[in-house]
Amino acid sequence: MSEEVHPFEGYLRGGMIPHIWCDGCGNGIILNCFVHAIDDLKMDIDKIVVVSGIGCIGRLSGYTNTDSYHTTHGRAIAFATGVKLANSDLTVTVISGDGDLFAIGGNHFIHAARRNVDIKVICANNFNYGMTGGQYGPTTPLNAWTTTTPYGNIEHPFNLVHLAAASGAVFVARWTTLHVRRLVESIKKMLQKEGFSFIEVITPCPEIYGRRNKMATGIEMMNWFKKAADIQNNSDPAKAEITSEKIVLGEFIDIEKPTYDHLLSEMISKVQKKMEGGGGQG
Amino acid sequence: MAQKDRTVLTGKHFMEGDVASAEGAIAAGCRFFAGYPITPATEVAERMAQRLPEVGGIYIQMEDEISSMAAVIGASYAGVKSMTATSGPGFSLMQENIGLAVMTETPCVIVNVMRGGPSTGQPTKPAQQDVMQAKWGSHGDYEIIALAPNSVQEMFDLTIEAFNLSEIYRIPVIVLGDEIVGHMYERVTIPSKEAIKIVSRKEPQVPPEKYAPFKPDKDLVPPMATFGQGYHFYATGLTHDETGRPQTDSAEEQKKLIQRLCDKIRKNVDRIIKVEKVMLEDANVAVISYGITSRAALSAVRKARQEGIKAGLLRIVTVWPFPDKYVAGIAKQTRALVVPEMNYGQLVREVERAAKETPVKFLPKLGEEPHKPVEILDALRRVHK
Amino acid sequence: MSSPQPKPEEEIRIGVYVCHCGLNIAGSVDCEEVAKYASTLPHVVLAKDNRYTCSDQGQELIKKDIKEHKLNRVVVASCSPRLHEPTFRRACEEAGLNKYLFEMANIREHCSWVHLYEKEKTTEKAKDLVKMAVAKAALLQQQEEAVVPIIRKALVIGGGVAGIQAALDMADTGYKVYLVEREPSIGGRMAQIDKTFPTMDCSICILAPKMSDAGRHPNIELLTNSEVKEVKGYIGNFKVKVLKKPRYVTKDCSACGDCAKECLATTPNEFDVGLATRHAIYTPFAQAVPSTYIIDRNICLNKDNIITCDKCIKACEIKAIDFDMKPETIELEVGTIIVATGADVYDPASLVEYGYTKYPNVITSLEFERLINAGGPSGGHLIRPSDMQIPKTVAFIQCVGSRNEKGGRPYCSNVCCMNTIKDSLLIKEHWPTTKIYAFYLDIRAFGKGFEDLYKRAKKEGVTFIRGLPADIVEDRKTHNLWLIGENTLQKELYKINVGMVILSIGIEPQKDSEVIQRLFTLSKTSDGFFMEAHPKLRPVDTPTGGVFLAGCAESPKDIKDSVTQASAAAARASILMSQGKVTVEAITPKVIDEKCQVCGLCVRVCPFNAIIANKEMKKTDIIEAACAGCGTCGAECPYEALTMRHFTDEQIYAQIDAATEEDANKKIVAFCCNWCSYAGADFAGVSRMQYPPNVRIIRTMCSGRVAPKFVERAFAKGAAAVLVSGCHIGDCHYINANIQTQKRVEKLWKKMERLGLNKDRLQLAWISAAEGEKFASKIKEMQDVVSKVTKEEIEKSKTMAKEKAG
Amino acid sequence: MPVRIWRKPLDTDKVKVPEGEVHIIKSRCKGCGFCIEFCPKEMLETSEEFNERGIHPPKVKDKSVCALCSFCEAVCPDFAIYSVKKECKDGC
Repeated sequence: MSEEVHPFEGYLRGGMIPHIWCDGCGNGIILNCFVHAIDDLKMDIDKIVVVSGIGCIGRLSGYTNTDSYHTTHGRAIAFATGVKLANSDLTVTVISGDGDLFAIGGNHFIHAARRNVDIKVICANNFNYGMTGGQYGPTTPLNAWTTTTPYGNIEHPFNLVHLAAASGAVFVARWTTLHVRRLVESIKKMLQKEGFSFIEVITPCPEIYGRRNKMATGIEMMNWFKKAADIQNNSDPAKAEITSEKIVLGEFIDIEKPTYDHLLSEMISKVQKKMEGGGGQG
Repeated sequence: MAQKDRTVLTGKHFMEGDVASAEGAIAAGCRFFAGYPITPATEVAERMAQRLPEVGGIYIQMEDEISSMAAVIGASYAGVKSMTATSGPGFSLMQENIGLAVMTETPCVIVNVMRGGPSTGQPTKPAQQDVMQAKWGSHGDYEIIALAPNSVQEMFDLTIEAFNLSEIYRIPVIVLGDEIVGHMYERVTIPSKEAIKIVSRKEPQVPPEKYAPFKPDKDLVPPMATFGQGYHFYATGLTHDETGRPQTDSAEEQKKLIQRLCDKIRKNVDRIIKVEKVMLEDANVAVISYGITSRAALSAVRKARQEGIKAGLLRIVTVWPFPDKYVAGIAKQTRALVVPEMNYGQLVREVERAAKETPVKFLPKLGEEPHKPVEILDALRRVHK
Repeated sequence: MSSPQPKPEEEIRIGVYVCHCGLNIAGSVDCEEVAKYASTLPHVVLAKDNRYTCSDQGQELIKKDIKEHKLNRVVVASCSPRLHEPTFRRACEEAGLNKYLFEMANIREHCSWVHLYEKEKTTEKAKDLVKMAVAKAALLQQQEEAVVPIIRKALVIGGGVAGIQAALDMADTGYKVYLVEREPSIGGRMAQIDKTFPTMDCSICILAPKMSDAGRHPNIELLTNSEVKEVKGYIGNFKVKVLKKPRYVTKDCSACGDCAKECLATTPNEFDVGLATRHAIYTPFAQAVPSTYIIDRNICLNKDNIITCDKCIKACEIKAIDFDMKPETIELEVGTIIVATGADVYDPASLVEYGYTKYPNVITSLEFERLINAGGPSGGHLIRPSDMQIPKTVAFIQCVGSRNEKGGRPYCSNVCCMNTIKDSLLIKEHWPTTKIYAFYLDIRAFGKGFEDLYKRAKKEGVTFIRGLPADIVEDRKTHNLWLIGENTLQKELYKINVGMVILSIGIEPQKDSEVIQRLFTLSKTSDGFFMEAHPKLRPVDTPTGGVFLAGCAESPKDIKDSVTQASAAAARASILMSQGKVTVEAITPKVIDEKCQVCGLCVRVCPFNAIIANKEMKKTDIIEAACAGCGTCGAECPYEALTMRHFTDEQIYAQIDAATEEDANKKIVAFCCNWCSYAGADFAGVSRMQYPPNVRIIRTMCSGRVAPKFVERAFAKGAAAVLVSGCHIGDCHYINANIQTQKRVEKLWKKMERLGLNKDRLQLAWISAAEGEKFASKIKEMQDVVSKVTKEEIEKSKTMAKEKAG
Repeated sequence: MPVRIWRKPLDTDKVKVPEGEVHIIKSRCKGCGFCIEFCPKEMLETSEEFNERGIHPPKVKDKSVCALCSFCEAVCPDFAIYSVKKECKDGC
């Protein structure tokens, strides 16, 4: 066959593919879905900024042919906040991992959600720290095996969608890398929505997490997603459990709330109006 | 009625150092401030919170100093001159992202109103204990620029200077104030807008497809594109080549990048460094000082002259990069040097290094008040014999 | 709540009326003698016989006597109480006598009609029956009926033309109607048909407006793609669970069809009987109501919860597609229910001689409807599937799956003759030169305008040949068909070659009709269609109060009859709802607190959860409205603490005693439940099935009422045999009360074995209302037992009652 | 309406469902096998050949028909497979 050109080639940074991710890893699917959504919406790629933190998925910002920034560990949301406030025309997306966003970066997540800064956060949840070789993290299931839980995990994991909802996110969804169509639709919703939006994507990490937990291949992990998936749109995220038998998926929250950016510019214009007619010096 | 321009409050003011610094920032074109309350720098944030909206700028109080520094970098990449202000503990938290700013060559300003440390130390007491941290605080090899104001007026002037330098060299610039200059009230003269020199970062002169975000010009500084302009560029804290692509294995690229990041400062020291020379022409003893200490040093030198001692003062304004050349020069012509610092010996090491054989008398000061002129005078008398 | 009982000292004054019913009774019963005999019975103050007691004069006479002779009990010996009890009860009430003080002796269905040829025995039996009635009457007490409110909402099951009509009628009357249809659209079979006979107007053209009316009606809530899963409650107060299966397309769907254009999966379209293709996302037909599309997940590429293909989602501008839709169970509260679940068509593949599915050019009449329909797969061209050519000659074959014992469908499907006549005229209309044969057994053109249509067909040159083909052989090359058979008029063989054969397939009950049957405790005819409460006088009622029938679910019928029946059912339901309340027969139990030990046995056997045993309060309570009066609790109670009103132990004992007073050793005492076996016995009478006259039937509402002690009483009195009879298991009109009957009879059998008694003397038979035959033969069969019973056995069994049950 | 459906619909030839054509960028494939595992038409299988990274990329089974759902394209982590509408010859 002649030179094959993938339809999404234009959305990928030249010379960066193949990416660094393992075979069976779902990060590439998340990247695929993300550009898929942008393509569906025919968005102005110039106005899209992709920010990522540290970890396997952190490399994603390098693969999208957008303005991208690869920040320090856990700080992607804080950086993105600066970008978005400095130029509200930009669509600022943070795509990072569960450890990056919810362990070292947890504080930034809840505060950005609380402020309702208009940034879009996609979390690739692979249940462990992949890049460093598979240590347990804030989403590692109880009793799961990782290099730092050689006797099984004794920490309770976060329910990310519940955390996001409780922190004030206006759009909250959870899918897996197998539910790509729904994921793309949710990303599209998120990209068009104003306010702090969050999508958790459960993604297979067979090399690092799976093989230690009786799922040595991506296919095995994807089939687990298939078997366990229980789609409950608009249900209570507090009840959105993740167990070996059941993974509750869906769009849980979709509400309207004035964004920080909006209130900020309102405040600024109010102040400036007051300034007309001149206030005293400093 | 047309809106009064509130960007530069031209005129004479009696104001606090922190406030002056804020005014300097706004005059310099800073339109983004992200910070976290901390004594004795809080007043900078308070002033910014009040003033930025007036000039269409953005003030945001973040959840900590880590995120403050991150947001400042983000805003800068979005094309807005940005800063934060803090003190010791917060400055420590910022170090990692200061390193990121260095690595991604991000113009931004950090005002560090120094207080007594280590740890929580003495929040309301002055100190000069972060001088070395300013240079070496973040991990890895890098150069940085730090300025030390010694008056409220300089809190204004040097903050502007800091922004200009950061824009020219794409590097974070630190204003090393201290609790005294920060909280002291003095008269400040704010010149007319026109009289204030403002510099902005170089923009790319090539179309997006030709743009390499980290490809330097002759001055070793790469032009900086802004998010949203269609350049689709990528910046990473990883070692990267001129196109911004990660180069995590290539020794070649590591060498190339780190050398340039340092050389763009080292090769421009003459353009960057500022010092103040007082009665040095015939001096055979000299005080080398910076920040608030230099005010006591100056009166000590004057008194010494009255006593017939040929004393002079080299006041360091640009703490980093360190003005080796000037110190070495003074060292050659003098018998001894006196270095008063509000710490237990930091910048004095740099002085000793530069002074070679010339003896250096160090005057430490911890807690309580800053040096009294007489303490420095005594030192001059002693080294003069 | 029953009003003050007649004071004990009050003298009981019974009037007896023996009806001749023309010669229906008088033909084989000496009514005069029966009346004379009656006058000798205790408490009887007058006994008369007259020609038609049910006539106005007859009723007037009763009223007059009640007043003049101060009658406080009335017994009429005539037909089945299932027929005229209401009539006489009304008469009594008009004369100021509580209707529960009236009793009937069924000397027609159970006597004169079934023993036509042995007048003395018949007369003797009639006397016995009157004696039993009088005995019971003496113990009757007046009752007040409880009033149950009726929810003014109706449920219609089935969205065919019958269901639609019924729903519209009730909705227009002002009642909220839930119309449940299991298919994605309402319309039913009529929507598939091209033209209707005899008027030949376009079927969908006249149906579509009704469909959209039903869809738009403010009082009608359409529940398509839905099935009734559970029914609880009773007349006026049904609680119904409906399972609404997901369409995967929301109501927002504008039916633009863009999705189907993109859809990648296809399958033959059921609506066109597989002659056309549809996509996985589709609307069954152009006029479908609701017009909302639906996704067939069986062929859709998206399995489980994974959306592999999102073509339709992308194609849908208004975002109406939702693969996450889940089945929902909707709970309805309705007062009345109309069952219009329709029928299936016969699958002729089983009649191998006709070669359906073997020969391409043999089609069914349903396929024909789609082919001849302008909107159909062939654009209205009657083409042969083999070569898409219009046939020069066609043959219709009638009674395919009807009137055919071999095919297991003995009945006439009612519409096929006229349908074929209609179809033949349609062909003639489009292709006049076509040669048409119609092979039939009999042409049944009984309806209004039918005969004219038949004549027209003959005039148009359609050849009607009596005698169905014995075999069809295909010409391999041309795919033409040879029909071989005998013309039974000419008494000669025929071998005719045609281009196409149309099998006029019959109508059969829905394959899963027993689901509905169970849900509503309906009964079925032997043909498998639902049975009406009375074939003539209550043709749309079912034995279950508040539930009515319409359309082909009741029997094969054409559109006109379906619509007529639907309107009738709607009217019957509306009457209940307009009254807003219904009185429940005062046949519910009363608790005698002194005797009740609150053991809870009654609670366990009650099919309606209508009893609450409150151990703390030491009290058992009956929920009157929920109780249907089966009496199985009364039969179960070991302490005789429950009195079944109007069917008290004493009253039944009295009937047993009266029945066994003379020649007990030759008699069969039969306990028959009101709904099935008593009606079955009536049916035997109506069909004049003869059986031995020595059976004495005692009517109970349910066989569950038959307490072992009744059986033992009958034996104690020397009865030769006892028959306990009720509805088939699963058909019980009291859900499952007859399960208790079975247990009790089995206990009795064990006991009889222990006592060395011949078990055959006690028999248990499940006899439906349609099984008159079965009833008759049962009695014949038991007659042999009776003839063999010895004196000793009789004596031995008299002790049975004294023995404790095992 | 459970009526026996057995004939080939008369419009079978008229109703054209688009046919897909799968393209595989072998060099990019890392062999996760998702496309093979989750193709609703089960029309893909591992090939015999190796790509430069020593992986057997997928290939289309003989005579199998792509429904053009393009799920393989959507679920591929490596942008190594995509499907396009097959250009149909007989001017359909």
